[in-house]
Order: sequence, then structure tokens, then C-alpha cells
Amino acid sequence: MLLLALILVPAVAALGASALRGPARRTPWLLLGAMTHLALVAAVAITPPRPVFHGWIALDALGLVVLATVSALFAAVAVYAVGYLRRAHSPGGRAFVGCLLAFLAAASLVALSHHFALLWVGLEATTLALAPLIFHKHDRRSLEAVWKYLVISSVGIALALLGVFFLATAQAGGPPGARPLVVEDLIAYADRLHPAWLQAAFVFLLIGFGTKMGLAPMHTWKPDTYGEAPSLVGALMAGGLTSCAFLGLARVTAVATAAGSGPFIRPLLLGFGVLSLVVAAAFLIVQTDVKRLLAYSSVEHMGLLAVGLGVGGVGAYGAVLHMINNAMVKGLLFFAVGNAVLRAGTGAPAALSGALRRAPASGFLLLVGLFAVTGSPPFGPFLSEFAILGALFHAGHYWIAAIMLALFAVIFVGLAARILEVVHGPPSPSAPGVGEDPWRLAAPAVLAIAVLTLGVFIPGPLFRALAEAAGTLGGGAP
Amino acid sequence: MTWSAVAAVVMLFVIAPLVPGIAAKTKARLAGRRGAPVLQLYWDLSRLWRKGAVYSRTTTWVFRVAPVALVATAGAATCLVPLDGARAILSFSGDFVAFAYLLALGRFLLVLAALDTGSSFEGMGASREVTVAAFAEPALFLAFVAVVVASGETSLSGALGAALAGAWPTAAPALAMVAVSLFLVLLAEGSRVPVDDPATHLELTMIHEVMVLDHSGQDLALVLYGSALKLSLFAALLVGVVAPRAALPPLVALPALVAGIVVAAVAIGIVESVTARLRLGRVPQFLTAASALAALGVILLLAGSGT
Amino acid sequence: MTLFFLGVVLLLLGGAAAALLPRRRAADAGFAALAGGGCAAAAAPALWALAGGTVADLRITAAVPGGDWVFGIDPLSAFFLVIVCAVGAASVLYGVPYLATERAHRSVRVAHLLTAIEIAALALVVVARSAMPFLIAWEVMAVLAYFLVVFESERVAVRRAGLIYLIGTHTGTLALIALFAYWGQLAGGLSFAALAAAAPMLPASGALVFTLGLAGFGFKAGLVPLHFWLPGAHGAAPSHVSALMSGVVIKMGIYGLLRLVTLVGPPPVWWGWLVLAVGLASGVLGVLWALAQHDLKRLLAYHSVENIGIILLGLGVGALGARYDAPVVAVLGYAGAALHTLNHALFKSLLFLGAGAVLHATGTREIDRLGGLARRMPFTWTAFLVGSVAIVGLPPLNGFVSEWVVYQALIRSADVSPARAAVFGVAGLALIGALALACFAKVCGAVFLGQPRTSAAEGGREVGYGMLGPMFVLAAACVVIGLVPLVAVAPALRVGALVGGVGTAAVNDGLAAVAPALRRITVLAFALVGSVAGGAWLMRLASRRRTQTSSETWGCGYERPSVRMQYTAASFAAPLLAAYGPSAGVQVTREHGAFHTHPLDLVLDKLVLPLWTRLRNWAISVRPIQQGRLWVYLLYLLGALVALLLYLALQLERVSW
Amino acid sequence: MTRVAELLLLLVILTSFLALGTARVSACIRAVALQGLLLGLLPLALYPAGGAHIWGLAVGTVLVKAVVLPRFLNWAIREAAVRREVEPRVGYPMSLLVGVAAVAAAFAISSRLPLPEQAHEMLVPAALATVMLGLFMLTTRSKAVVQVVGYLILENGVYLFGLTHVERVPFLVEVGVLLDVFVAVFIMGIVVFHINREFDSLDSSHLSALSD
Repeated sequence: MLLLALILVPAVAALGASALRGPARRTPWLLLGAMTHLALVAAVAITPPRPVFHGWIALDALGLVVLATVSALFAAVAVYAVGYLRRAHSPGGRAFVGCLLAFLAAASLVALSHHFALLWVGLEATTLALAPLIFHKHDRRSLEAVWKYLVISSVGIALALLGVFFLATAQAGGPPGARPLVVEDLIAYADRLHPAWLQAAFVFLLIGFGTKMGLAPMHTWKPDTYGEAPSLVGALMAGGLTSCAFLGLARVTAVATAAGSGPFIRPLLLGFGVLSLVVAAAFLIVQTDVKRLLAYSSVEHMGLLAVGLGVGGVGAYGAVLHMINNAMVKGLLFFAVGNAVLRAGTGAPAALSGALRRAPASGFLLLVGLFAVTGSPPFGPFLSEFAILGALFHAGHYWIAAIMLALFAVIFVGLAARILEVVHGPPSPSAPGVGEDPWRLAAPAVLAIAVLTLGVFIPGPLFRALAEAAGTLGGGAP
Repeated sequence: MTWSAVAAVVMLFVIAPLVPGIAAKTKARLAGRRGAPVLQLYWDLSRLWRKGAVYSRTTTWVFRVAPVALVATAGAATCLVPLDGARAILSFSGDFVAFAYLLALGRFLLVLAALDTGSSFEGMGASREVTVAAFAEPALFLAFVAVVVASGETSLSGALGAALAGAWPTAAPALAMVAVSLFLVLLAEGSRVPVDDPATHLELTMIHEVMVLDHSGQDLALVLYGSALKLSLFAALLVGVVAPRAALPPLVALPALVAGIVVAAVAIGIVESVTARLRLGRVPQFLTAASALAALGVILLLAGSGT
Repeated sequence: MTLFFLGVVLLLLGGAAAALLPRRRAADAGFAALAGGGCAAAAAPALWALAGGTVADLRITAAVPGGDWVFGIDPLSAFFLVIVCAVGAASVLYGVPYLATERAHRSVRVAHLLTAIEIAALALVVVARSAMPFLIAWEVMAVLAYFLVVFESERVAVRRAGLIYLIGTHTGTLALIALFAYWGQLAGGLSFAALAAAAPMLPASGALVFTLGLAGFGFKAGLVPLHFWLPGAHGAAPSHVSALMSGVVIKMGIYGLLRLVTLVGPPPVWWGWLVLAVGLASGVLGVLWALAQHDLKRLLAYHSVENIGIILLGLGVGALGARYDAPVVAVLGYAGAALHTLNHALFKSLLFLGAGAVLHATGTREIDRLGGLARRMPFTWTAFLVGSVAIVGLPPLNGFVSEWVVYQALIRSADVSPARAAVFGVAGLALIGALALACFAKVCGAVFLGQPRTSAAEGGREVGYGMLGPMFVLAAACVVIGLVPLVAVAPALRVGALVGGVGTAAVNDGLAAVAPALRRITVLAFALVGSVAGGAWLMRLASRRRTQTSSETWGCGYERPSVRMQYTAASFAAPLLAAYGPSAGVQVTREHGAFHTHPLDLVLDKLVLPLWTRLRNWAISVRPIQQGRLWVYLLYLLGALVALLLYLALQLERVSW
Repeated sequence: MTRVAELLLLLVILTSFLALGTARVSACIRAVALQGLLLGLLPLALYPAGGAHIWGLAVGTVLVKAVVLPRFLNWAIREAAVRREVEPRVGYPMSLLVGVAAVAAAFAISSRLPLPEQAHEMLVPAALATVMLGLFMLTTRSKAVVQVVGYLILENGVYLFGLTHVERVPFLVEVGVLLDVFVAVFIMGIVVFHINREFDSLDSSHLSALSD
């Protein structure tokens, strides 16, 4: 029952939010919903509940990790939103909170559904729930952004649906008892899946979920969207949406691996991963718009996730861990950048230079984010990237490892040059924007602490969950 | 430490001012002049010692200490060379490094003294001095490496001892090259023609002499003596390489050393009278040639020792 | 070990005190006392270990994969720990008065805090016995150093230098991460013990590990050609931080290399030769570039490159000795490297502190705008002179001792027939020494001697005791090691034996090889000092009875010599650079009557930046990929789909079903 | 009954061609509405012995794909006075040829694929063909509304494939899918409406300000 609550509570809250009038009431409502969800997640984490709907809705380690990540990130977003909505007067204010909560519901559905079609439904729902938020500003640019976002990800997701049906077709030869499209049964009777259909399904699902993750060359919507969306929406997309898409990809990877199609899928995942890294690097080093910068950084990290899945072994563990870290770090970065934009009063690249000289706390957090996102010890991403790197060496992919390291160096230069300029560049005489705000500092601060903690301390339960998740992906923990 | 070693050092201290004199005399004779007496430098020194000194207001204590340090370092270096052929007063593995660096210390302080005056002439001299030294140093060390390799000993006393004498017959060409390069280094370190010209009196062309323009009285005496000591020291070193005398009893070895030094001084005189002074730009070339010569010697020796 | 961690805690408390205590005086006092005490406390176990005692390891059960976090102090760690603590304490004490004037417009408290954490991180780097804590401490050290470098971040040059530093160090860290990731997955654990146990499994006798190590640690050590970040950063940082960075931080690269060799065992031959060659290049090029500098601190920074070269000469010959089982050569080489690391830490930080004093007093770092400071800042001048004599490697100071040990190793390699070509390192080292002499003659002469060239130099006044004190302590250390080498050489030999992996017997061999020589060096040193002092005294007596007149400097008949006629530093270096410079990419030009040397860094300006521009241009050329038209984006998507379908088809052709 | 199904499938393909070939936006929308209707009828034809599940599916499909969405799209374009599709990137005759090629390819591929049992043999090729035509339309047309139509056709193709195992994929999921498509198109319609208001035209190629 808890499982359903996880989905229904935010859904109902979303409806309720659209009923409420005035942000003064809506923001507490949002906080309430977020915290309730977090509490529910804690509850299910402590006492694993029984699957419902004959196994379509269930909770396994992988799902739990994603669920917890999204829920935590969402809580931070809610906190940030309190300080943010206080400032941003915008026509979309009404639907804003509702859409946020709707996204949470959809994401929970994705995390909990062990039925591929249901997962697809949830994923599409997340896409749609975020669309109005991107259009928050109601200007031409955000209009263009949302249009591209909608069309590209809708096409991708449609192809994913085709992939789901292929999967069902592949399962046709299964035993009569097998529940169609249910992950457990797909894996249990993997040997009886039709290889050709399975592989075709994987191709379409990879394109579909890859589009939503933002793997190159399907990443094209990302910079535009992240660049235009409000920063907390950017956080939610870069941290939450991507995690959900990654979960989809991970599940189908698990099925394919179980079915012995590993040799078929690994090159694909590695290829897309490396390509994403290359593209991200190429666009990072000439990027002036900070939000677009973060978008390409997100492409880079999605590429890492793909590589981790593709290399398998400890890489799978690294990928799941990296999914968590990426969510936290992206949240942190988007919040800090959001503060910078508010401080400068505009998102124009020129104006942002030195914006955080006058907002040192946010500046500090942005720097933490910079070093965390570039995988410097002792932050969380370092551990996960370390694991992936080790897996690459272990699997003998020396060249991929070498390319990855070279690209890391290049990417670091791109990110550092721009972000350091924002933090202590020459301050630009711009319209004096908004100062710091406890809510808008609390959220990134908490995330910073989290990402630092994950770098030096992985709690036992989390580690077990990661190991189990990696196990389902045909890998293992170090 | 043996009495002969001490005696040898004392003797070198005494005869040091002789060397420039002999060189000058030779030069004069070859030019058909009578030239200044061989003992000229002694008279100069004693006269200077009685003179008072003039100090520039710009100078600091460095200017006063430098001359003393010059003599002191040269003296200390003397204690490291086995003048009696057998054993130096102070001998230890790798003492040749100390030898070279002691002389370098003296040079360093003298250069600082020159810069202390703030005179552009002395600055120029100092600049040239360090430049020449920078080229001479590798050659000197290569010569040391050569004798070390030839003898298998790592201290000067050992390297210039019996083992070297034993090496001569087998490795004559290599050691000869080393000796020649050492002689070239001597010319440079002693600031003689073709590198420098002590006799000239046009400041713009001088190196060592212009560096000490402001020194006067006792300071100048010390500087001159120090230079002379350095020169004779190199001469002694050269003698040690060319004619290892470890076998000889001290009573024979010491006269032999004197004779050798005189020969070296005459050689200097001859060189000075037959060659012209090089343009400053060519000096590096000259000394690089010395290094190359020594390096060749080392290579030959290594090739010999290896197989 | 507990004492050590107590020291670390004290350091951090000191930083906290500097940051938090309300009243300025209290903050400064608390910082100085606590941080200084921390250094002392942390150094104590190190000294104990160097004296031959053993310190128990500390093992913390790790909460992250990769095995426990182990901390330990063996001679190698101890040796470097002493360096960290000594220089750390000096720069802490110096920093308080040095930054006192900055309070108005900069966050000095934060700077002090960062300094304290930096020292703590350095200490942790050398005691870490497991890859995770090592990397963490390493990165903390590197990144904090960045923030200290950009202390004056409002200056664009400083920001640029900081960025280049950050890029350099991060690239190095990446190499290290790769190193441990590769080694760790082979060893199945990340504790150094596990790594060492797995060393025999490394293919090609650890070629990859040694390559990555040389790259990663080389970036930190600043060896040519990986030094390009160094001069800018060390020049831009506040002087006491420069002292810390030049004295200690870059030495962590040396520590890393030594530790690597300790863990893996004798490196392959090519590595030894490579290190030797790199050392030679770093030494010669470093000092040549230094000769061409006009900025006092940049000049000192390039001398760090030079000295790293000397250290690498020792390291390289030691590696060769170890490979060709000539234990004495190995021990002497490694020991020489370690010892020179210590000595360079002492005199280089001393020199940077002196430069800081000059900057503090005159407000300029331009050598050719200074002069005549010897009269105005006599104590600083004395300390600086000691440092200069030491760095040039002249007796009777410590620089001579360590160079002498390196010479020993090089000369003894002649007996090891496969490695005997290494004796030519002697000539290289001699050249380096001679050039360094020239360079420091230039510095001392132009900055301290002669007459002040500008009013800034005219107005220079001696700095306070708070800044002089640390300088004199360091100077005293230089003198002591110079006069009584055994105190430093014995522990260095222990380190060498550990790194060479030849056990204590070799220590005794090494000692037997050098101990008598060292005693004689002591005799020589004392004799020299005594004779100079005595001679000077005698001269004073003698000159009493002579007339002494003082006048203007003799201008060879020219009546009115002016300050502008003094030889400038550029002119002083001109002849040497004219001869050697072209090979090092230094031009010397004569513009309106004055020499000008144009120091451009061969690597940074000729290699790194052009490469980067090339890369950027490529990136710009591919930007149109993201050209904004939706249908093109959809075409990408379709393209990807079609490609995958083709791949699928090919696969299906193979798998017949 | 299979004949009927075959006929319906053919009609589906033809309606796609209709949408592809016409220059009139309204005609496009009408064509896709017709296609929705056919899709709604198909389950009945394919599974004559279908229970409430099939019927519900049919009704829902007709409702969403044939009635609501087309009307909504018409509303969305009403403000814009444009009736004709301005120069598509690929001319109409060309697009038709491409379409034919696509259909051929679809048949070729599906002939090599092992057919899922208990599915009509023309179902898979028809589905693939529709998907391809939809994609083709989506990429080549520059008018927002027509792109939405293309997306609908694409979705219809996928949906068509979904019919291969109606009873394996449970009802709830089908509804979810329908709902998603509905909302997606709804939001797209809103955006189209805004585009129309902002740029005074439905031409989405104005939307190329965001780029690197």
C-alpha cells in the first residue's frame, strides 16, 4: 500500500496545488508534499513492502536507489523553491507547484514500476509534467525551448514505446505462466526471449531512453532547455529526469544481459557513452552561457553512465553510484548558478562575470560544485568515476580509459575557466539583482554536504543496495 | 696529514706570485724585451700592503670581505690537492667538488664585491667573469671525471696518485686530451690570454682586472695574491695529472712540482706571446672546445674501462 | 601517531582561530601559536622515526570501497614530514605580519585558515598509506594552494596564473587517479600494502605505472616540460605561500616518485635514463630561464625547476643503481635526492621569504627597479645572502652537501658498467651550478648592492622581527647542515636505503662510504669560516694603521657617474644568454641603449597555449552541429536510429536464427 | 474478418499518404482523424471475440484519436489565417515517392522478421510503414501543426504495432498510453497556439534562436 501512496500522495498534492490560490499558500504545500514523500521513501527503505498489482508495482534495490535520489533532490528543490518563488513573479506561477508535484508522482511511478509499459507511461508523464515549467517565462526563447524539448523527446519516447512492444514480441515464445513485460519474469525466462526481437527492442529503447537521458547525438534539446528553464527546473531535469531515464535503460540492459545479448549491447553503450563525452568536451570549452555549460556537463555525465553500464562489472556499480552523485551535484550547481543569475539580475553571460563576488556564500557553493562535478576527491563523483575507470582497465579497454581521461582534462578546463570567472572574475556593472536568501542557500548547502559525505562515507545499507543493483545489472561491487 | 703535504702547501703559498712573473718574463723575452723582473709581483704586493685604501661610499662589508675570502678559499682549495704527489692535507671522496666549489665561492664573493661598487665597468667585468666561469666549469669537472675514471679513485689524492700513473701507459691519448683541456681551463680561470689579458689597460676589454678596479691598498694586494695562488694551483693540478709523482719520495716530488709549475708558467708565457686575445664572443667557443676535448677523453676512458 | 594527529588537529584549530576569533590580535596570536605548535607536534614522531624509532601504523576501517585507510610514518614519510613542518611553521609565523597590512581590503583570516589546512593536508599526504586518503589529501592540498595563489584575485594576471596552475595540477591528479585505478583493480585493494603486494603482477615491470607516475607527480614537481604552470603560480602567490609551495608543495611530487619506487621496486632501465635526462633538462633550462627573468619571484620560481632537476639527477642515477644492483649508487642517489629536497625546501623558502620582505618594503618585484637594499635592509640581506650561497651549492652551506652526495652517486656510477654514461651528469650538474652562480650574482647584485635605482628602492626599510625571525631560523638550519652534514645525511641515507629496498646494511655501507668524507667536510667548512673570519679581523687590525679615505666609485675618469649607469640585471645576464639563450628560447635584444631579455616559456608559450588554441578552434568549427533547427536535430535522431538498425542487421546476419 | 482487417490496414497506410501528400493543413488533420477512426475499428476487426477490454479500447481510441485531438488541433490553428503548407523541405511528389519507398522497406524488413504468432501478417509492415511516414513528415514539414500531425501518425504506427498483442498488454497500460498521447498532443497544441501568437505564423522554422 505504501508503494501506491508514494505515487498517489504527490499526484493528489498536485491536484490540490492547482486548487490553492497564491504562492503564499502553495509553497508550504509544496514543502509538505516533498517532505511527506521523503518520509514515505524512508519508510519503504526500512521495511520493504510487498509488490502490488501482481508484481507490476514493486521495489527492488535499483528502484529504491533511484526513488530515494529523486525524492531527496525534490526535497531540496522544494526548499529552494520557497526562496525562488518569492522572487520570480511570473504568469506560470499557478501551474508551477502542481507540475512539480506531478513530476514527483510520475518519477515515483517510473522508479516503482517493474512493468515496462507502465515504466514507459511514467517516463512519458515525467516529460510532459516538466514541459509547462520550461515555458515558465512565457517568452519566445522559452517557447522555442519547450517546443524542441517536446518534439524531440516525444519522438524518442514514441520509439521507446515501439521498443517496449518489440520486447513483448520477443517474450511471445515464453512459458504461458510468464507475466508479459514484467521485469522479473523477463529475466527469469531470459533464455527463452527471442534474440532478434530482443536486440531490436534494445536498439529502440536505447534510442528512446537515450534521448531522454541526453546521450549524443540525441542530446540536442538539452542545452536549449536547460538554458531557458528556471534553474530549479534545470536541477530537476538534470538530476531527476535523467535518473529516471537511466533507470529505464538499466532495466532493459539487465534483461538483455540476462538473455546473453551482452556482447551485442556493450559496444553500443560504450560507443554512445564515448561519443557523448567527446561532444560534451567539444562544446564545453567554447561555452559562455553557464546554464548551457551545465547542460553539456550533464551530457558528459550521461555518457559516463552509459560507459559504466556498458563496461559492466564494477562499472555497473560505478554507474548506479554515479547516478546518485550526478543528481546531487547537478542540483547543487543549478541552485548556485540560479543564485548567481538572481544576483546579477540577468542570465546574460557578460553580466554573470564576477556576480558571486557580491554573493560569497553562493560562490563558495558553486566552487564546491565545480570540483565535485569534475570528479575531484573527496567528492562523491570521484568515487564513482574511479570505479568506472577501474572497470575499464579491468576489462582491458585501455584506449577508452585514455580517451576518457584526456576528455576529463579538457572538460575541466572548460568548466573551470567559466565558473571561476563567475565566482571571482571582474565584476560587471549590471543591474543590482537580488541578494542571498536562507532558503536558496540551504538547499545547495545540504546537497554540497551530501555530495561530500558520499565521497568519504557510503553507509552500509546504501552500499548493499548499490551492490544488489549492480548485481541485477550483471555487475558487482568492488 | 703528512709533513710533506704541509710543506708542499706552504711552498706553494710562497712561490705563487712567481708564476705570473715567469709568464710575463717569458713573454717579454720572446718579444725581445728584457721585461719586468720575475719577482715583480712580490714588490707590488709589499708596496700595496703598505698603502692605504680608498673605499667607495656605495660599498658595504661585502666589498671588504671579498678579498680575504678570495685568498681563504684559494688556500682551502690548496689543502685538497696532493701537492707532494701522495697525499693532500685534507682528502676525501669527492673532494674535487669541494675544490671547484671553493674557488667558485671566492669568485662569487669577488663578483658581489664588484657589483657592490655600483660601477658599470665592474658590473661588466663581473658579468664577463661569471660567463667565462660558466663555460669553464664543465670542462674542469670533466677533467676530474676523467682522472677519476682512469684511476678508479674518487678523491683527488687517490686520483692523482699511483693508480693514475698506472693508467698513463694504457690511456695516454685520453689523458693527454684531458691535460690539454685542463690547460685551457687554466688559461681561462687564471684570466690569461687568449681569454683575458692582465696586461691591457683598456677597461672595456678586460675581464678580471676591470672587476677589481675599485680595490686598492691591502685589498688589491689580497686580490692579486689570490689570483696568483689560483693560477699556480691550477698549474699544480695540471702537473699532478701529467706527472703523477706518488712513487717518488717527497724530497724528489716537491722539486718536481716546482719544476712542473715553472714549465706551466713558461707555457703560459709562450701561449700569450704567440696567440692574440680572442673576441669576447668567441670565448665560449674556446671553452666549449675544452669541454669537448675532456668529454672525448672521458668517453675513451669509459670505453677502455668497460671492456 | 596520535601525537601526529594531535598536531594536525592543532593546525586546524589554529586555522579556526584565525578565522573565528573576534579580535584581530587574538586571532593572529591564536593562529601563530596553535599552528606553530601543531607543526612541532606533528614533527615529533617524524624525528623519532628518523632517529631509528618505529611508529605504529594507524588503521581506520574505511567506509568506502578500497580497503582500510592506513596512516604510517616510515623514514621516507618522516623525512618529508620534517620538511613540511619546518617550512610550514616558518611560513605560518611569517605570514601573520606579512599579511597584516592587507587586512583592509582582503580576507586575511580566510588566507590564514587555508594556510593551516594546506599544511595539514601536506602532512597527511606524506603519512597516507592507502590510495584513497592519499588522493584526497593530495587534491585538498592542490586545490587549497590554488585559492592561496589567487589571494589577490582582482588582478587579471593572478587569475590567469591561478587558472593555469589549476589546470596543470588537475591534469596531474587525473594521471594519478588513472594510476591507482589501474593498479587497484589489479591488486584488488587500494592500501599501499596491497598495491606493493601486487607489484610483481604489473606487466612490463610496471611500465604503465611508472609512466603515469612520472606524469602525475611530474606535474606537481614541475619538471620540464610539465613545469609551465609553476612560475606564474609561485610568482603570483603571497610570498609566504610561495615559500610553502616552492619549498614543500612541489616536493610532494618528489615524495610521490620516491614512494612509487618504494612500492614497486627497482624501476625499468629506460625510466631511470628518462628521469636522468629530464632532470638534466629541467636543471639547465630552469636556470637559463631564471637568468632571463626580471621579476624576482618568477626568477626564484624558475630556480625551483632547476633544483627539481638536480633532485631528479639523484633519483635517476639511484634508479639505475638499483636496477643494476649497485646498492651504494642506489642509496647515494636516492639519498642525494631526498637530501637536496630538504635543503632546497630550506633555502628556497628562505629566499622567497626574503623576496617577500623586499616586496613588502619596496612594493616592487622588478629586479631592475631595486638596488642598494643591503644598506637599508641589512638583516634581510644577510639572510638572503645565506640563501643564495646555499642554493648555488657553495660550501660551507647545506646546498653543497646535497649536491656533493648527488655528485658521489653520479661519479660512482662509473663503476657500474651499464650505467656508466651517467657520469656525464657530473658535467651537467657543474654547468647548472655555474649558471646558478651567475644568476644569483645577478640577483644579489641588482637587488641589494650598488645604488637604489628608483625611489621605491630608496625608501626601502628593514622589516620587523616577526618576518626576520623565520628567515633567520631557516638560515641557521642551512648553516648547521652545511657545517655538520652528518646530522642530515644519516637520515637521508636511511631514506635512500628504504627507497632502494636494500635494507639497513646498505645504510651502513653508504655511511661507510661518506661518513669520513663528511667529517672532513666539516673540518674544511670550519677551517674556511674560521680563516675568513680571522682574516677579516686581521685586515681590520692591519688597516687601522693605514690611511682610509672614502670617495665616489671610481668611474675610470668619468666625473659624474649616475645611478642609471649601473649595470642592470638584464645587461649582467646578457652575455650568458647570448651564448646559451637561443637553445632555451630566450632572446636578448638591445633597445634604446639598454639590454632587454625576453623570457618566454618555451613550453607554455610555444607548446601548451598553441595546442589549446588549436583545440578551441576545432571546437568552434564543430559548433554548427548545434545550429538550432529542429528538423536537423530530428535528423540526428533518425541517423542514430538507422545506424543502430544497420548494426542490428549485421549482427543478425552473423547470428542465423 | 481478416479481410476487413486487411482493408483497414491498407486504409491506414493510405491515410498516412493522404496526410503526406496534401498541402492543406485542415486536410492533414482530417486525414489523421480518419486514421484514428480506422485504428479504433481495428481491434474489433482483429479480435472479433473481444470482450469489454477490446470494446473499451476501441471506444477510447476513437474518442481520443478521431474526435478530441483533431478538433483541438483545428482550434489551435484557427487563429492563424494560413491554409497552405509553405514550401516543405521535400516537395510533395518527392515525399510521396519517399513514402512508397518507406512502405516497401517496411514490408521488406518485416518479411525478414519472425512474425509474432496470433497476429495479422500485414499488421507489422503496416505499423512500421506508418511509423516511418510519421517520422518522415515530422522531419520534413516546417509547420508546427503539421509536425504535430506527423507525431500523431508516428504514434498511431506504434499503437498499431501494439495491437499485435492486445491481450498480453493489459487494458490499464493501453489507457495510460492513450492518456499520455492525448496530453502530449494537448501540450503541443498549446505551444502551437503560443507560437502562432508570438510569431504570427505556424512556421516553426522561426524557432532557431537557441543555438551554439
